[in-house]
Amino acid sequence: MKLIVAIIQPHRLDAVREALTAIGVEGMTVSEVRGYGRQKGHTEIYRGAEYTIAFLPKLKLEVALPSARVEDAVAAITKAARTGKIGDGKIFTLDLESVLRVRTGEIGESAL
Amino acid sequence: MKLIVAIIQPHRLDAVREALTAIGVEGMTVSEVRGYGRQKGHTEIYRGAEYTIAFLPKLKLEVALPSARVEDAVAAITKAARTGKIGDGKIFTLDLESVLRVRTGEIGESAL
Amino acid sequence: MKLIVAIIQPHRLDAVREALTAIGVEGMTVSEVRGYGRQKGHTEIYRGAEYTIAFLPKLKLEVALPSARVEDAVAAITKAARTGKIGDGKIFTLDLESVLRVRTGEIGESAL
Amino acid sequence: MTAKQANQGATTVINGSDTAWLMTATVLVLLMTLPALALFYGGLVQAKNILSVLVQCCAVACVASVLWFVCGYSLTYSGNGAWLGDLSAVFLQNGNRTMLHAGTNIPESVFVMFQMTFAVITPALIIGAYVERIRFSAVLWISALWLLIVYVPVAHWVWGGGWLAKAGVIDFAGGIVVHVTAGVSALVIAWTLKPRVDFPKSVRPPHAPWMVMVGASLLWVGWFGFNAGSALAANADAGMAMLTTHLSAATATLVWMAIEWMSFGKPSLVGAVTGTIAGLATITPAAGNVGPLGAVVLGAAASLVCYGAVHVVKRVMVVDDALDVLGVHGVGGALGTLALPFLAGLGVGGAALHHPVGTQFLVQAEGVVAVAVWSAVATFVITKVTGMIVGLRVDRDHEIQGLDFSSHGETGYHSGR
Amino acid sequence: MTAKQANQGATTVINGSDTAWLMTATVLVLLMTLPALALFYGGLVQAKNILSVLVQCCAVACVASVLWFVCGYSLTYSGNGAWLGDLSAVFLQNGNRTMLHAGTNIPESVFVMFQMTFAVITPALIIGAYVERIRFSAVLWISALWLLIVYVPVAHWVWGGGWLAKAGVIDFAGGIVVHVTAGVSALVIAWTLKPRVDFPKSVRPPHAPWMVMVGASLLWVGWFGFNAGSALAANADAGMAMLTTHLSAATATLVWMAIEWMSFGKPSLVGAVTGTIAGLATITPAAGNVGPLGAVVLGAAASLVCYGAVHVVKRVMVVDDALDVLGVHGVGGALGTLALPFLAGLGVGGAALHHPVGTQFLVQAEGVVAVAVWSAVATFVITKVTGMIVGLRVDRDHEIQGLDFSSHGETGYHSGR
Amino acid sequence: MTAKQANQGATTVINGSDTAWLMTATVLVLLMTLPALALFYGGLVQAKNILSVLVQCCAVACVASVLWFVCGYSLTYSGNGAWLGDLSAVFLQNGNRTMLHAGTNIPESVFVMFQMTFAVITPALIIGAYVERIRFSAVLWISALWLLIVYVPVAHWVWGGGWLAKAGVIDFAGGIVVHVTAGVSALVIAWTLKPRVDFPKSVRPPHAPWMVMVGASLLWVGWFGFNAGSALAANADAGMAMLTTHLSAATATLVWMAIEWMSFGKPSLVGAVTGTIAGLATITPAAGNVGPLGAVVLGAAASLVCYGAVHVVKRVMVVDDALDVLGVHGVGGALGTLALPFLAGLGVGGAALHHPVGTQFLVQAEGVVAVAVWSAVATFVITKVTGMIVGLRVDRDHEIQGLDFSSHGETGYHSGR
Ligand SMILES: Nc1ncnc2c1ncn2[C@@H]1O[C@H](COP(=O)(O)OP(=O)(O)O)[C@@H](O)[C@H]1O
Ligand SMILES: Nc1ncnc2c1ncn2[C@@H]1O[C@H](COP(=O)(O)OP(=O)(O)O)[C@@H](O)[C@H]1O
Ligand SMILES: Nc1ncnc2c1ncn2[C@@H]1O[C@H](COP(=O)(O)OP(=O)(O)O)[C@@H](O)[C@H]1O
Repeated sequence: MKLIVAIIQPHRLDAVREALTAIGVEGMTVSEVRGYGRQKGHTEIYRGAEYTIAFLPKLKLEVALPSARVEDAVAAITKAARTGKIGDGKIFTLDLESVLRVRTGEIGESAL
Repeated sequence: MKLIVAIIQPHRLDAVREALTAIGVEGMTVSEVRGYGRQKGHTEIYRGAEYTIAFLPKLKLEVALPSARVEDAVAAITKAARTGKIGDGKIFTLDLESVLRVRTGEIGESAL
Repeated sequence: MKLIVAIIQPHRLDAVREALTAIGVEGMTVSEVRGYGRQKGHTEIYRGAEYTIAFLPKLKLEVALPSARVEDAVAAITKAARTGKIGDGKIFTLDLESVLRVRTGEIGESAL
Repeated sequence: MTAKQANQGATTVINGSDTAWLMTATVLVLLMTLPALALFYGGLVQAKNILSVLVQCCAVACVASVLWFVCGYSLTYSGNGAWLGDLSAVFLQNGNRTMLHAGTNIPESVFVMFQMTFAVITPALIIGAYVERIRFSAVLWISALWLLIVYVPVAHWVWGGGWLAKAGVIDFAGGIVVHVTAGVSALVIAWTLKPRVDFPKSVRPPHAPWMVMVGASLLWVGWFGFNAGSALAANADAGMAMLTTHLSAATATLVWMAIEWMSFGKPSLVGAVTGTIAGLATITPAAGNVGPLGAVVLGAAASLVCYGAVHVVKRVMVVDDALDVLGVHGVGGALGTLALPFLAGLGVGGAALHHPVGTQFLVQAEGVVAVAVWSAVATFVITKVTGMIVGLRVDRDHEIQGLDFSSHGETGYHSGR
Repeated sequence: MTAKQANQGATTVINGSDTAWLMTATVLVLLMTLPALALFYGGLVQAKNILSVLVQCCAVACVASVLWFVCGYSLTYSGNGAWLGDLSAVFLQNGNRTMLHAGTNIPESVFVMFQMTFAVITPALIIGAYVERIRFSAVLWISALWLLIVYVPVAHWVWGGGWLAKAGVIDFAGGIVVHVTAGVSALVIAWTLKPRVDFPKSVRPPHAPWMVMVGASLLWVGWFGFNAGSALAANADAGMAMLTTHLSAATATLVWMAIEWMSFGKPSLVGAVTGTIAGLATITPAAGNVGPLGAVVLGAAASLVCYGAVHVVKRVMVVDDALDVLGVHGVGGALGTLALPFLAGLGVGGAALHHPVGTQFLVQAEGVVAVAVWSAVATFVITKVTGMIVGLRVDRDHEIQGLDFSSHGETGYHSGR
Repeated sequence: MTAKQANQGATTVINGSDTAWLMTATVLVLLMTLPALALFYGGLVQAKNILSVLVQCCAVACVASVLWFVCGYSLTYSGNGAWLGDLSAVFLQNGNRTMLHAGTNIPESVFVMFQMTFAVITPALIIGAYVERIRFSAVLWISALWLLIVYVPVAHWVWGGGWLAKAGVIDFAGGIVVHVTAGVSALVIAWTLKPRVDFPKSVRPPHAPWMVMVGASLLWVGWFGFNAGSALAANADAGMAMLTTHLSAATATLVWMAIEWMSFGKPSLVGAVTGTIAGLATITPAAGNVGPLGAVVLGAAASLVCYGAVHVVKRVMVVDDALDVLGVHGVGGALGTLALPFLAGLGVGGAALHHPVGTQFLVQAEGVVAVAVWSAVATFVITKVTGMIVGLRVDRDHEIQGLDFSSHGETGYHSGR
C-alpha cells in the first residue's frame, strides 16, 4: 500500500474529494498547513507599511490506498487541484507498510 | 525504526497518551486534522436548512519508535482509541530511516 | 528522494526557513502541532488551581528533497532550530518514492 | 418619531431630561452599526471574508454620516415639501448651537445626530445582501447614491412631514423607512449582483456563531435606543416602547427556536438570534402604538412569517440575499407596519391610531407598497449605474480567495506563530 | 431598590430625569446578560460547548421575560402580601401607558422593564453551575420553575413589601434576591446533576480567557445600571452607588491578583476578572449604604473570602459547580449583606440603616439564612421534578462530543476552509 | 470640562438631567478602557501576547481607580493652587453623599466618578507603547507613579483651576490632559525600554484585525461620553460636542482609507479604524468649540497628520512605540489643541474662545509645549526608577515565548481538544 500526501490550494478541497470519491477512493485525512516555495508568500498592509507573510495557507491531504490505485488517484488529484498558477502544490507518494482499522482491528487493504 | 501515524477520535487523546506512556512510549506529536471516510460527515442547521460538513474533526498522532515496539504500540493505541463506532480511525505504519534529536544531535533510537 | 519531517519550537521557524533557503532548499510545508516528550508539558493557573497542559505547541516542517541534499538540510535545520533546551524537537527522515508538481505535472526531482 | 408624535408641550427651552435620553439613545443606535451589526454579519460569513464585512460597515457608516452632514439631513427634515425637503440646512449651517429642534424639547444638534444614526444603519443593513462577492468601490457608490435617492426621500415622506406623514401613516421607529427600504433594496441588489460562486452549493454555515450572537445581543440592547429614543423624549411613550420592544424580541426568539426544534430536533444559536432580530424589526414600526399584549403577539408572528420568508427567498426564488436582509428585516418591518392597526387596541397600554382601524390599515399598506416600489426601482437603477462606473463584482479568483486579502490586504485570523 | 427607598418626594407626575436614567439603567442590566454574562461564561467552558452556553443565556433570558410579563411581575410587585404578591397585574394589564409606578417618579412601564432585567439575569447566573452536561430542555424547565418558585417570592419578600422588607432588611440591588438565591440554587443543581465526566480530572482551563475578560468588563459597566439604577432615580444616591460599586470592583480585582501572585508567582487574567465579579457581587446589597471607604474595605474582603470559597466548593466539597456560581456570586452576595451594617458608618458618604447596627445585622442574617434555605429546598425539588419530566443530562457520548453539536447542531469555530 | 465651562446657572440643588447624563457618560468612558481599549490593543499584538495586554488594561484601570480615591482626586480638584491641589479630599472624605460639586449641578460623587474614568484611561493608553516585552510589575509601578506625577498635576493645571486654566487654555475633553501626556510619555517609555526582539523585522500584522475593529467601534461610542460628558450637563453644548465628535471620526476614517487606497491600492480595516481613533483624539480638545464644519476639517487633518506621524516615529526615529500611541493619540491631541482657535469660528455652531484667535493660539501652544516637556522629563525619571526597583523587561526567552504564558500562566486560544 501507499500513502499519498498532497499539498493543495485550500479552495480545491471539495473538487479533489469529489474526484477521489468518483474513482472509488472513499477515505482521506486533511490538515491545514502553510506552505513556502516558488510562490514567495504575500504582503499585508499595516499602518502605512507592508509586511511579508512568507507562508501561505494550503491544505495537506493524506490518502492511504492500495499500490494499484496510486496512479489513478494521483491523476485525479492533479486534475482536480490544478489551477495553473504557482502554488498549486505537490503530490508526494510514500510506501505504507501496514494499515489497521481501529474500530474492527482489520489490517491491510481491507482496513482502507 | 518505524513511524506510526494514527488517526483517532479527538476525545480519545488522553486515553491513548496514557496507554502509550504505560508501555513506555514517551514521545508523540499530535495535529488537528479533519477526516472523511465511511463516516460520511454530519449536517449542521442554518436558518431553516441543513448543510453537510463532509470532514469531521479527528486527531493525528505521530509516534516514532523502534521497530520492536511497533506491535505493542499499535495494540495499545487500538485498545485506547476504540469506541466501536464508525469513525474510530486508522493506524498507519511507515518505515523511518533515521531520527535526530535537535537538542543533542543524537541520532538513531537513542534520539527517541 | 527523501522527506524530512522536523518537529521544532514555534519561534525557530523563521531561522530554519532562512537556513534552508541559504543552502538552496526553497520549498517546505509547515503545520501547527502539539508535542509530548521528555518536556512534560506545562501548568496553567485557573481559579486557585494549577492544570497541566500535556501537549505543547510545536511546528512540524516537511521538506521533500533529493537524497543528496538530506545531510546538509538536516544539519542546517539542527543548527537553526537548536536552543539547547528540552523540547527542541526531532528530525525524522523518510523515503520518498515520488513527487509530482500539480501545476505542471512534472515528476521527480524536477518537481521540487 | 416625527416631531409631531413627540410634540407634547413643546417649549422654547431645552428639556434636559429629553436631551439626556436622546443623547443616550444616539449612542445606542450608533452601537447597533458599530460594532453590533458588523459582528452579526461578520460572524455569518466565511472566515476569509470577515474583515471585508467589517470594513464595509465602517465605510458605509462614515459615508452616510458625511452625506447626512452635507445635505441628507437638510433634504429630509427641512421645509414642507410633499416629496423632498429643502436645502436650508446644508452643511448643518441652519442655526446656532443652542437652537431647539422645532416640535421637540431637544437641541437641533441632538436631533440631527440621533437621526444620523438611522441614516447610518439603514444602508449598512443592506450589506447583508452583497457580502462575499462585491467590489469595495461598488459598496461606496451604491451606499452613497442609495442614501440620497432612496433613504432621504422616504424618510422625508414618513418622518419629515411629506405626503405619507400627511396621509397619517404610522411608522414609529422605521418599519417602513428603515426595514422595508433596506429589505427590498437588498433583494434587488442581490439579484442584480448574481449569486456567489457555486451558490447555493457553496453556502457554508456561519464561520463564528458566537460572533453572530454577540452582535445580535448588542443589536437588542441598541434597539432600545432605536425604538424608545424615537419617542424623542424621556417619557411614558419611551418607556412603553422599550417594554414592547423587549417583549417582542423575547417572544420571537422562543418561537424561532420552537420552529427549528420541531423541524430538526435541535434549536440552534444562530436560529434563536435570527428570531430575536425578526422580533425587533417587526415591532419597530409598532413600538409606539401597541401595548405589552400586542407586542407578544407581534413577536410570535414575526418568527413564523420571517422563517417562511427566508425559505422563500433562498430556496424558492433562489436569490442570493446572502444574510437574509429581505426575509428578516424587510418582511419583518412590513409585517409590523401592516399589523399595528389591529394590535394597537389589544389589551391596555397601546396608543391611539391616526385613523379608524380599517382606514389606518389601508394607509399603512399604501405606505409599504409605495416605498417598496420606489426602493426597488431606484435601487435597480443605482446598481446598474454603479456597475457601469466601477463594476459590481470582484473577479472569480478573488472571490474564492476571499475578500479580506484580495480587497483589503489582511487576514482575519493569525495564529500568530 | 424598594419603592420605599426611592420614595423621595414622590409626585403624581413623571420625572423625566429619573425616567431617562432608569431607561439607561435597564439597557445596562440587559447588557449584563446579553452578551456580557454569555461571554463571561462562554469563555470559561471548553470550545466544544461555547455555543450551548450562549443558547442557554438567550433562552433563559427570553423565558424569564415572558414569564415576568405573564405573572412574575404581578406576583412580585402587586398587593401587600407578606409572602407573595397578587394577580392584579397579570399580562401587565394593570393600567394605561402613562401610569406612574407608586412610590417612584417613573412610568409603570419603565419600572416593569427595569425589574424584568433582574428577573432575567438571576436565573441566567445559575447557568454557570450546570454547563457542559445539562440537557437543553432541562434548562428551560428548571429556569421557568425556578423563576416562579424561588425568584418571584424572594423578590417579593425583600423588594415587594413582603415580610423581609417589613423586617427592615437592607438589600440595595440584590445581594440576597439575586446572588444568594442564584448561588445556593447553583450548588444544589450542580450537586443533583452530578459532576461532568471525569471531573475534576477532565477540567481544562478556559478555552478563551480573552472572552472571559470582555464579558467581565461588560458586566462591570453594566453593573453601574444594576446598582446605580436601583436608586430608582437620577440623584445623589445613584451617584454614590456607582462610586462605591466601582471602588469595590477595582479593589477586589487587585486583591485577587495579589493572592494569585503570592500563591503561584503569576497573576492570571481569569483570576483578575474573577476578582472583579466577586467585588461587584459583594457590593451589590451594600452599594446604597456604604461610602467610598467602606466600598474599598468590602472589595478587599470580597476577593479574600470568595477565593477561599471557590476552593472549598471545588476541592473540599468536590461539587462541580462548574463556573463557581456559589463561590463567587452566592458567597459574595451574602458577605456584602452581612457586612453592610458594620461598614455603613465607616467614613463619610454612607446612608442610615433601618435599625441599630447589631439589630440590623441580625435582620440581615435572618434574610440570608431564610432565603438560602428556601432556595436550596425549592431548587432541589424543582431539579428532581425536571429530571422526571425531561431528564437532566445529555448522554455520555454527547457530553464528550460537546453540546454545541449534539444539542444545537452547530460548531463554535469554523476555520472556514 | 472645567467646572467653569459648565457653570451655567449653577444652583444649590442637584439637577436630575445633568446627573442622569453624567452617570451615563461615566459608564461610556469606563467602557472605553474596559473592554474597548483592551480589545483595540489586544487585537494589534501577536496571539501569544493578547492576554497580557488585557491583564495590563485591567490592572492599570484598578490601580488608577484606587489611587484616584486615595489622593489623586484631591490633588487634582481641591484647592486653588497654581501647580497642585490640596489634600482636603483624600480618601474622598470631603463631604456627605448629597454634596453638590461646586460650579456644577451634579453630586460630588458623580463628578469624582466621571473624572476617575479619565484618570483610568489615560495611563491605559500608554500600554500601547510597551506591550509584548515589559515586565508586569513594571507596568504597575510606572502607571502608579505616572498617574500621580504626570496626570494629576497636568489635570490640575488645565481642569483643576491651575496655571493653564488661569491662562485661559482651552482643552475641552483632554487633548492636552489625556492625549499629549499619554502620547509623549509613551514615546519616552518605548525609547527607554528599547524595541522588541528583532524590531522592526519581527513586526507582524495584527493577530486579530476583527478585534481591533470591535475595540475601535466601542471606543467611538464611548467617546460620546468622553466628549459630550465633558460639558458636565445635558445641554446644547453636550449635543454639539457629540455631533462634532462623530463628524470628525467619520471624516478621519474615510481620509485614512483614501490615503492607504492611493498608497497600496487597498484600504485596510486596521487602517480605517486607526483613522477613526485619530479623528476622535484630534477633536477631543476642540469638541466644545468648533461647529460641524470645523469638525469635518479637523477630522480630515487628523488622518493626514497622524498617518505621517506614525511613519516618522516607526521608520524615521525607529522607536518601537508598538501601537503608535504618540503618532495617533499624542499628535492628534496636540493637533486639535493647536487648530481649534482657527476652526472655532468656521461656520455656525462654534463657541467663543477665551482670547482673540492669535492670543488663544499662543496660549494653546504654551499648554502643549509645557505639558509635553513635563511629561517627557517626569516619565523618563519614572521609567528609570522603575527599572531600578523591579526591572523593565521580561527576559528574552519569555518575550519570545510570549507574555501570556510567561507572565500570566495562560494561553490565549485553546482549541479545546
Ligand atoms: N520541497 C518541498 N517540500 C515540501 N513541501 C513543498 C516543497 N516545495 C513546495 N512545497 C509545498 O508546495 C506548495 C507549492 O509549491 P510552490 O513551489 O510554491 O508552487 P508550485 O508547486 O506550483 O511550483 C508550497 O506552498 C509548499 O507547501
Ligand atoms: N484511505 C484513507 N486514507 C487516509 N485517511 C483515512 C482513510 N480512510 C479513513 N481515513 C481516516 O480515518 C477516519 C475514520 O475512517 P472511517 O472510514 O470514517 O471510519 P472507520 O475507520 O471506523 O471505518 C477518517 O475520518 C479519516 O480521517
Ligand atoms: N517518539 C516520538 N515520536 C514523535 N514525536 C516525538 C517523539 N518524541 C518526541 N517527539 C516530538 O519532539 C518534541 C520534543 O521532544 P522532547 O522529548 O520533549 O524534547 P527533546 O527532543 O529535546 O528531548 C515533542 O514535543 C514531540 O513533538
